[in-house]
Amino acid sequence: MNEIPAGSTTGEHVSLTVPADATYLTFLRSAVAGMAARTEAGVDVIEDLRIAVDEAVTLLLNSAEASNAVQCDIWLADHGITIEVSATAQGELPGVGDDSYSWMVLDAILNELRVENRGGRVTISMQRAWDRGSAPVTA
Amino acid sequence: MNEIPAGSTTGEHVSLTVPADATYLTFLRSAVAGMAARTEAGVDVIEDLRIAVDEAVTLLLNSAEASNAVQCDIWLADHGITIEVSATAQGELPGVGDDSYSWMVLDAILNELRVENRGGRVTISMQRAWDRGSAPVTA
Amino acid sequence: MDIKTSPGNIDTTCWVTVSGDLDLSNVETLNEALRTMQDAGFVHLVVDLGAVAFIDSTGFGVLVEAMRRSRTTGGDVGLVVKQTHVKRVMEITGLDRVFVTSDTPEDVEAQLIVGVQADNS
Amino acid sequence: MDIKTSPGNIDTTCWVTVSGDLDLSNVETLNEALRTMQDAGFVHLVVDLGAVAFIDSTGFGVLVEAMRRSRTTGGDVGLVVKQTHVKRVMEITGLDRVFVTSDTPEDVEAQLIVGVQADNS
Ligand SMILES: Nc1ncnc2c1ncn2[C@@H]1O[C@H](COP(=O)(O)OP(=O)(O)O)[C@@H](O)[C@H]1O
Ligand SMILES: Nc1ncnc2c1ncn2[C@@H]1O[C@H](COP(=O)(O)OP(=O)(O)O)[C@@H](O)[C@H]1O
Repeated sequence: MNEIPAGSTTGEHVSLTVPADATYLTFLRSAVAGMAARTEAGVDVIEDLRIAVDEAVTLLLNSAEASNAVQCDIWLADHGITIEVSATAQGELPGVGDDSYSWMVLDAILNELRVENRGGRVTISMQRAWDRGSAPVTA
Repeated sequence: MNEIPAGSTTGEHVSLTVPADATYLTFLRSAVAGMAARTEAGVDVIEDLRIAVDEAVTLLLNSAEASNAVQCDIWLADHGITIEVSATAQGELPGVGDDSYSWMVLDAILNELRVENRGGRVTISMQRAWDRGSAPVTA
Repeated sequence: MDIKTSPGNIDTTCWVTVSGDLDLSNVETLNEALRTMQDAGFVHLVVDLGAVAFIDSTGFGVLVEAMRRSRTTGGDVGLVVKQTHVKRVMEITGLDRVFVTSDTPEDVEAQLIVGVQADNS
Repeated sequence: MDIKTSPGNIDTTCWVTVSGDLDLSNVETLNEALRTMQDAGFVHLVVDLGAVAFIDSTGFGVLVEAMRRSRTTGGDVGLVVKQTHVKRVMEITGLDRVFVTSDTPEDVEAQLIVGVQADNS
């Protein structure tokens, strides 16, 4: 297995801001899949990342103000991808860190998963490495 | 022909920041096409917008610093779309406003086309309406 | 997302074929389609996810709700599942032990009719 | 983008079939492929754009350069064009009057061999 893809994508960063509207989930899933396709990630990993951004943004949308925007940042690294999604949320984010099904899925498919709430702005940070088995590496 | 699409997309805004790298042209074309597909724009208009963002960003890339980022903003309005692409450019942007083929194409397929250079940051603003013939409405 | 409904092999059963992407933006449409079929008297629903390109936990949430409604009337909801990534989400959430599943609607319907219960242990 | 080359019906002619997206990120690959065929002695090039999903003025720039090189040796470059949006860009830039075009490679090759010139007036 190659250590680094032929055209190294290390350090590439893309940032997307979209309306806090569920009809933009497709847009974000496609963007994340498009970014992952630039790397050595296999189809299974790309599929997992599609689910990851979707579940995370769905959590944000459940409490984001409708007038708001969701930001999605994607960084490509040597052996993995980092995705950060954030929005201004109203109160606590339901389903985060608890035993919600969204969280269960996120926790299973990612290597790292973190939530931060700074002054009402909630950020979900996710990391996934390429070279791991189907069971997650415990963070 | 419908005046406003069923689910009005008026005022929706998406912002994308990508590396100043030609391998991101596909990403931007897909993003613009995806946005346009949310509206009542027909396939011909969507195809024109794909070309528009590609030609405009190609102009920017010809003089953008490689370390830089290209920003692409897309606004949906009742009867059209506005796309703005910008980057920090080195010196004058070659091919802008002159008789380059890129410019010729942009000028023909858009309703409005403007270039601004503010302190080394070049912005190309483009507008396209849905309801027009194949000949451009003179701006 | 596209939803098609057709009568099953026996008249208490309905097949619901879903295709495309299923997420927060359109789960309510699926929810209403399933409710409509249940209100029309169909005891068993065979939901065919074989042509679904994407489904997340919000999508499964609607299927779980429909399953609960059907079970209160002695019926059930079974799923046609083919894609590895759909199976994967079901395994992670434990849904593979909640739903009767198979890779053809005929087979799911047969299991529902004879009253096979998913292994809920 | 994918490029395939194959010999034409006569031995001074080569067919170059391009598919996928053609833009600033990969025009140089096409440029090299066309140069290689010209260096190998092919006088006429039939470039088949029928399966191209996207092409912009950077892509056409490379085809214009190739056409200039071929014409200096008494040859020419002809294009197979089918898609409306490709024709549209050619009309806007006037390229439809520069290149011999048709919707089959056989027809483009036949025109190149008998020395048909595009209407350059
Ligand atoms: N939205 C969902 N996404 C994924 N799995 C779900 C969802 N809703 C319910 N489930 C799964 O269905 C199982 C059965 O649901 P239910 O009978 O309601 O059990 P519980 O009493 O644990 O909620 C749950 O244990 C869970 O694994
Ligand atoms: N990159 C390009 N994109 C579109 N059209 C082009 C491009 N390069 C050249 N052309 C077209 O090809 C025509 C012929 O090219 P050329 O023989 O070089 O003419 P000119 O002397 O006007 O440059 C030009 O008039 C122009 O219409």
